[in-house]
Amino acid sequence: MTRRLVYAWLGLMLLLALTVGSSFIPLGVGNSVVNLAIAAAKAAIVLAVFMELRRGEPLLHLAAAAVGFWLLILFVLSWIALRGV
Amino acid sequence: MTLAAPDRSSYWREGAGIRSWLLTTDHKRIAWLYLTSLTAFFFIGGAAATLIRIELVTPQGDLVSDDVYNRLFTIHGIVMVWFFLVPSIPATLGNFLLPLMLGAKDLAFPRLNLASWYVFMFGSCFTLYAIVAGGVDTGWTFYAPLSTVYSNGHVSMAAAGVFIVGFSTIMTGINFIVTTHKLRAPGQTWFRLPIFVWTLYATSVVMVLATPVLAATLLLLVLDRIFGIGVFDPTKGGDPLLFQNLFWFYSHPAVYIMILPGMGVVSEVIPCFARRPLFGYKLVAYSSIGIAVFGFLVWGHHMFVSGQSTYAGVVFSFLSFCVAIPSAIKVFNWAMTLRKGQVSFDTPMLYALGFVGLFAFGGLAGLFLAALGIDVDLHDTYFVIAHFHYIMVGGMVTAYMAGLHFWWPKITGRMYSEWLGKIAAGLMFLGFNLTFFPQFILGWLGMPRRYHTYPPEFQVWNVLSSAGAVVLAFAYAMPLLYLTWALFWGKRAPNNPWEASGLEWQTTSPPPEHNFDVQPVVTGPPYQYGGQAAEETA
Amino acid sequence: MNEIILHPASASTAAPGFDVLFLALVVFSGLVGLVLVAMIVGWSIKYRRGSSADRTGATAHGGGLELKVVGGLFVVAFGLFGWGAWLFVGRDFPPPGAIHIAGTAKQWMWSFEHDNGEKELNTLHIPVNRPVVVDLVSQDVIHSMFVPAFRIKQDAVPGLTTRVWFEATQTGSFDLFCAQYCGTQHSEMRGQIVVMPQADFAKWLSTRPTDQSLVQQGAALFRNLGCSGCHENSATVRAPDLHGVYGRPVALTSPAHETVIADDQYIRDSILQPAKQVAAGYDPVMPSYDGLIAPDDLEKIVAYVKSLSPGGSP
Amino acid sequence: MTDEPVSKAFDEVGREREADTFGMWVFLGTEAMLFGAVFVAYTILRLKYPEAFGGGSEKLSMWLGTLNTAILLTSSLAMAVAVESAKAHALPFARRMLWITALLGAAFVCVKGYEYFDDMQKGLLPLLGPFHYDGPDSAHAGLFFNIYLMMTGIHAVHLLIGISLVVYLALPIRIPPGRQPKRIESVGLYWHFVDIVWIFLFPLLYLVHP
Repeated sequence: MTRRLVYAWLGLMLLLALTVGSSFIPLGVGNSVVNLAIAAAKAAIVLAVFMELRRGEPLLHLAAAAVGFWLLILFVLSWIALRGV
Repeated sequence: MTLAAPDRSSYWREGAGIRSWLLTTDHKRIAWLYLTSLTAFFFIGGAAATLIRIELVTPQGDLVSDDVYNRLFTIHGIVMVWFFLVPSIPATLGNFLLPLMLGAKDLAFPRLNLASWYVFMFGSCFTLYAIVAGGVDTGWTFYAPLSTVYSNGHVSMAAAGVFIVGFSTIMTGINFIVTTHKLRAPGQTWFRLPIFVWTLYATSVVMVLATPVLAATLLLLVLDRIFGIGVFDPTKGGDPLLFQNLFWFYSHPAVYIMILPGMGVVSEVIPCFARRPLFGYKLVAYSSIGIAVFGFLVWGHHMFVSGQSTYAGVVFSFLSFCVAIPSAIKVFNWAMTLRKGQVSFDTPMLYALGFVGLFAFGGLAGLFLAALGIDVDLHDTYFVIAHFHYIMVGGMVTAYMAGLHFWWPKITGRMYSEWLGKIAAGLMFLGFNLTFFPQFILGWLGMPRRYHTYPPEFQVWNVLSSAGAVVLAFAYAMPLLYLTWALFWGKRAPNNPWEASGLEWQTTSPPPEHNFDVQPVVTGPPYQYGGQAAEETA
Repeated sequence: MNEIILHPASASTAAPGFDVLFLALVVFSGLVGLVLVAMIVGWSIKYRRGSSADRTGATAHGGGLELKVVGGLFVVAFGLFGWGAWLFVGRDFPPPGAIHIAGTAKQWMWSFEHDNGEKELNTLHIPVNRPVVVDLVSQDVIHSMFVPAFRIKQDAVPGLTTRVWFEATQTGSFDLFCAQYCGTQHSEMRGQIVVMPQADFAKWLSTRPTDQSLVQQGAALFRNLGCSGCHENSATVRAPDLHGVYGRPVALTSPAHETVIADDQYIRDSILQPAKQVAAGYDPVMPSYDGLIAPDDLEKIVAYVKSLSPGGSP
Repeated sequence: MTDEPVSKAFDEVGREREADTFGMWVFLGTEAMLFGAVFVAYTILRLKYPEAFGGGSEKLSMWLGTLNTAILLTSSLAMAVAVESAKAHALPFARRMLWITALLGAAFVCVKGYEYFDDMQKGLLPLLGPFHYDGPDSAHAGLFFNIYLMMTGIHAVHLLIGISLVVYLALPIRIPPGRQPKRIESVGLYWHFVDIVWIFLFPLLYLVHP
């Protein structure tokens, strides 16, 4: 059982190295996109493996998805509201 | 006349003395704790409102000074929004009835429930002290940079207090969501739940997802005010519109926190007194969830003229029109429920019918403010004040009264006096309309809100409104008196005085500490009124 | 009781457009409201308990009836949305040849500056039938320029320049309100928009001394330092009204039973040491401004106070 | 394993355990919205002043940030192992892993404290000391460092709460064994959440390129 956790941890460390490594390559706005994508991947690993969301009951999946959707609302509509300013 | 205590076995008799009340984890007693504190806050907010209305009888400011007037409407705003409207139905009727309606023994987290009351009491008393003694005059909206730089009242303490009260709302929200998912009676599928449970669930979803944003906003406000981090301070590069954006992201869903439970109460009362199943039950259930979701998309309509881009204005105006659809469906279905029924006009029904009418008018006024071209003129005028009071007072408080009267026999085991109830309901309806309809006209004429003095040509409408406020104040005092009287000396109530359907009516009035002697089982859809039961697929 | 107004003045090009949409909304919500009340009251009475009305065929679900009805209502509603949005978008396109005014909002006063540098406090003179663009800036908190008669409103946000345009179609004087709560004297932050025939406006603009006279600067200081808070129709603080006081005898309570002529020195002393000569019938609550006012500012205030009396300063 | 539920609302313990886990996830949802709002403030102001944020981010020591991220990810591993072993009723081993988690958390806080001190020395934190900054758009760079301090500060407070919870569970006090795995699992969920917040904080504060 702990083997699965260690693999997840290795994956996280790899992604961390990837993030830091990618910051040396000048990609302009691409850097931020890469950073966020890697961060989302790390968060997904922690959620699925460490927090056992994968083996949790469907209700937990619904809850996690709902929070994700509401954060999306918060960011997208705040951007629409304030970008003109 | 001895004080005839309610019968032996009910939750009243579980323990005697203050300790048993202050340390209880019984959801019914916690509902009582909330009921007493909320009633106190309602009359504190009401007193502030009465002073404001008396001041506005004359165009000059001759009752109180500018400063005191600004503090009065700040107290009225903060106390009414956060210490009465947001918690009122969920924390009192919701706490008492949710376990009963689900056939459960108690909420999922009883200790968390008691903790939420203590957090509420500490936060609200702390805030009340801060705004009264500290002279907070920023209004309940705390707009930056007035609140962060220019106001000299104890804004940080008030913001910290509201921050604490926010956690009480979050705790109640978590408790209700988990209870609705995990503690339903055997056979009680989602579409056999009463609409009151649906609306409490939708309210809890909004509570849980919106209140943390208020907590973050108030935290940023305090950090900006005390340490000057400059997030909202334009001189340091911050953006006052950012504050408005984050504040209204919470505050518009908050108004749906306030109105949804009222819709739930009315969805229980009208079928019972019309002896008809609720018309289009499934659609009313879906529209409750629809309101909870859509409520989060529309907050930009508070910022149409505040420097927000025109593009954003058009987007939010469109979404604000869409959010009216679920509410319109509900109003239509409440009216259709009356058709071909056996309508009786007990006090709860009078309040419920009043709710449907006044809430509909409030909602239609909302369409005015959602239309961009109109909001440019009517924003921040008394038209807005009339709009949200029609929904909060005409809708929410009326539904609160309907719920209190409808479930009073179940909660206390006593009947209230029916004719006094009818008088109070009629007086409230008249007083309310006399108070707030003239404000629609004042807003149209262009009187801005939060004005201590105003040009003389607005005086006649203000005098009408103030007269209405006196009638309303008297109408609110009546239930306080006759319900308290009924608590001790009212006629004994049978288990189901209204022959209503719903699990809460299958136990004794008042219910025993463990709610049900035999675990109720649900076999069919709710609202088993009238001959022909609502088919499962309704 | 002052005269009652039953409908807002309609004095700008935007007003008629607003009024028609407002009327459309009133008619729409009035009809919907009436139908709803009719349904509620009608069915409640017709189907009251024990009445003999026919109740066969009652169903609990309308098979989407409510969707159809509400859907139909919302086709109309979205039309109103479009109409409102079309009016709103017009705010971004002021007609050509507009006069530009720099509007500044600060705690509790409006100041407008014309192209030629002419500054006005709390009043704005504009020509009729010519578009006016006001670029709004705030020096402290959020204010909002609201002229009901023109149906315009625009927040003045600190750190941001916002813009509002209007074209007056009637001459006369119209109320200017601050609509966004901005602190203690939010309700006193009012002014007047004076709409003049184009010829008069041109004459008015040219004859004004371009630089602000002593009296006007004094007036601004009189307000900024809070003198107006007490000396102008304030509610709770009883303070002598300064109109017409200059040059006339003033009875004192301390030193008792003395009367002095309100000359320049009396005004100057009243500002720096108010407790020395207290006017009869008033308690000595006025704070001393000694050390708070620069000498030249003091002269401006004295000039302003004198200007409040006939024959005072020019 | 005691099998009667804690609160009288539940009849069987399985149902109650589901409720506790679901309640914890809903609570973490509220925390996510709280941090979400703070991140919105960060995003809006970064879009407004990209140079200030870019310049300020370069001044922060990326390697300390990377080290801290590694520490926190490892502490999450330790916590996850503690939860697994507690469920497998190996409580002594679970307690040891809890101590490791707490120590790693403390290490994170120490590195963070040192970093604050170092930044203050370099005059980068206007709130804590004189502000010397020569990068682009220095007018708004102070805002970036204030936001940096505010966001990492809120995260550090949540981390300290997490550490005290872990230490409380690691102490061999008499919690009825039946409920121990449940408690450790809940604190574990909270710990992983605080880790996820840092996962997003690290790139947004340390790796900003205009």
